[in-house]
Amino acid sequence: MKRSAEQRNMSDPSVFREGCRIVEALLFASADPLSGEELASRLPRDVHIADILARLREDYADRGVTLVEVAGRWTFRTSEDLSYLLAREAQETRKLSRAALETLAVIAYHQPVTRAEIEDIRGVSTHRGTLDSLMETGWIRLRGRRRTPGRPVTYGTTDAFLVHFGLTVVDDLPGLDELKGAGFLDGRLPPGFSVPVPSDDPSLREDEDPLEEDLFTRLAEEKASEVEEPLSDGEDA
Amino acid sequence: MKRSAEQRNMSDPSVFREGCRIVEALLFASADPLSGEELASRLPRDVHIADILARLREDYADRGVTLVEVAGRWTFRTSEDLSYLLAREAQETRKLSRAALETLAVIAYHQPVTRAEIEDIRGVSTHRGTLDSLMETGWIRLRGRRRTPGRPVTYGTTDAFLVHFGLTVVDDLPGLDELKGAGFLDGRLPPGFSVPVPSDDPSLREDEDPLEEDLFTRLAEEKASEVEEPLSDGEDA
Amino acid sequence: MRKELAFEDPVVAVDRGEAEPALVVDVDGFAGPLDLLLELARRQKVDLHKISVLALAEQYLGFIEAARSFRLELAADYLVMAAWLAYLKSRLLLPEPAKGDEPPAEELAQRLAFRLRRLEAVREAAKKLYDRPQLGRDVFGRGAPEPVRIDRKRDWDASLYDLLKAYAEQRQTKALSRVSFAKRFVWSLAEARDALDRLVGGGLDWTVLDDYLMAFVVDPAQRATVRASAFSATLEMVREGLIDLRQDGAFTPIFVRPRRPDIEEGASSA
Repeated sequence: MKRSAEQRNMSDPSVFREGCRIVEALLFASADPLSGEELASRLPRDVHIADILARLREDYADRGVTLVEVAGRWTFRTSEDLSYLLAREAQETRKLSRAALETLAVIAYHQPVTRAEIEDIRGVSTHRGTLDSLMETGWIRLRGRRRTPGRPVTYGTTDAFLVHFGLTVVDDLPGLDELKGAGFLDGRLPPGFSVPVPSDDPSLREDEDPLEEDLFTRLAEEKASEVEEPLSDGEDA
Repeated sequence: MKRSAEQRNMSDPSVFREGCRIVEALLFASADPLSGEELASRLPRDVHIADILARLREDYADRGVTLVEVAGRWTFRTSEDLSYLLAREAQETRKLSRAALETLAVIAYHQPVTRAEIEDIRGVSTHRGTLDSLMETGWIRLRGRRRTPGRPVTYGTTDAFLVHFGLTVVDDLPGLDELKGAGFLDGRLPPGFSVPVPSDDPSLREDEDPLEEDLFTRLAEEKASEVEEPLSDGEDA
Repeated sequence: MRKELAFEDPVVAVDRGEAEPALVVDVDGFAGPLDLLLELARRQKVDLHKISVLALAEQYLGFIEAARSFRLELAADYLVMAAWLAYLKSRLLLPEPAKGDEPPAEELAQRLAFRLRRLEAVREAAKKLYDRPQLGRDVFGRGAPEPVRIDRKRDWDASLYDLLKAYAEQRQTKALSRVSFAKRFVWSLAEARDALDRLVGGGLDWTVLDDYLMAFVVDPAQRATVRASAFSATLEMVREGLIDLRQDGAFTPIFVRPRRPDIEEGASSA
């Protein structure tokens, strides 16, 4: 692979170098991560973007900024080990409450997941404010509706979530294998039937229906009916 | 100088390298350029910021981004030769308004022509915006000034006009018979109706004076007086 | 939980001394009954897989009892859990009924243990997620991204056809709008009288007035003025006793004939 990459690009090393400079410039200048396709569209035709990205990754491996892949796109980030120095640059990020963080984790690992399922896992009813504040971060989204009685809304994570936590894909979630192995990703008991994995694939699952066009009406309805919602009793009904 | 810098920092090359990484990360993450002092305050004491900046400048000299000093502060910038990457051309196709199209046609056939003459031919007053938008197309230009009271500006077409409409010369515009033949004009024309043979000869006509160098003043004057301009009543006076 | 639920001694469970058997709990610190159960389970200091659900249920019920003795109001979900655990406890202590509709008590206990393990695992995952280098906290993007400048290039859409059409149409419209007032033709009463006098002189019998007049009409557009003037003239001539007029009904042709003394009676009878 490495040899073939070199072979591919050996034809004209100066073209490859120029390609590296172009990608470097684009990634430095962009406020958002860029996909391989976006980058490739600005390159000479005979230069392979994958080779360039590999080369840049290597070039920057030991530097103060590194090339990382997040949400399937590429971007430069300050090196992790320097975070102690840059803490001063940190903008005042809103600190998520413990409940919100836990809810976010449940959504990330169990997506697509309904509010009732979140509550079953956490053993506590979810305050509307918790989901609202998560929606506000832009890290979670409404996916669709579960095809079960009541047609509850399903939640999932967004690309912004992956970008924020520096994840390439949702499969890279830390500790995912342990959770999977223990059968904890299967919301329904008993464990061991099937081992679902979280998926933020935008296409709906078999048991998901699309959200109505008039989502706002539905959300308003939901909000209005929320008071009557029975509190989770901490045990599966 | 170089040797002394090396000597100064040779004591611990890893400290120097770490200094480089720190400065790199700080400059990358900062929203504004940083001064040498600001950078130095984040460095281990025995590392000289000037040496680090010199080293980074060298490291990035041939890359897609370069370290530059602006107003005594340091920042990374896209390398000048790659600045084209940061410009994207957005093609926007607009339809010329009916009034603009008619005005353009009158200018093309009757050039050099003044605004009052255009209005006389069209039988309606011409909005300033119409001429402005035509100027924007690059298809018409100010030729000179008619040697008549008020010394009005004369308009004519440009080479860009010919290029856009696929004409070799402006006399390629069809004459009366051709317009009739092609069905643009029908038989109901009063005797004496004529279509001029257009000419965009850049040399001024006998009754044209060159535009003043200080065109902007004149244009401003024209714009100011425009309100008083009598509206053509659509009937020959 | 609410503020009024706080125990007098707000010591968090983790601060508890190793040997201290007393249940000192800051209710405020718990996120629901499952969380409380998880904390109680941790105190059994055994692997969650080997946890004694019975002991756990007893501890939980003890906690609820203690809370009640302090006359604390407990949120409904804590009480529901308490009720369920009391039921589970009794099921676990009693011999299993031979055949029941309900799942065996052991299975219920295992489900609870599973939920506790799952909650703990999710919490660990949440912590791992939180500990990841986060953007804006641990790692940073370009502080001064250089925006892509968009050069809007306007492309004006106009074809030669549009241009010629626009030119020809406006020139033609303008050319035709130069109207000249054509002189209006009026057949005067005098002219009508002359024409009708010729009719009388001709000595014809009943004649349709319109047919007769048409001989004098050059242009169909003149028909109205000819008819109007002629009719006025005939009325005048009837008054003078020169002609007779006759019409058999509305909109039917008007007949006219010279009046002659010899047929006067016939005419008056008509």
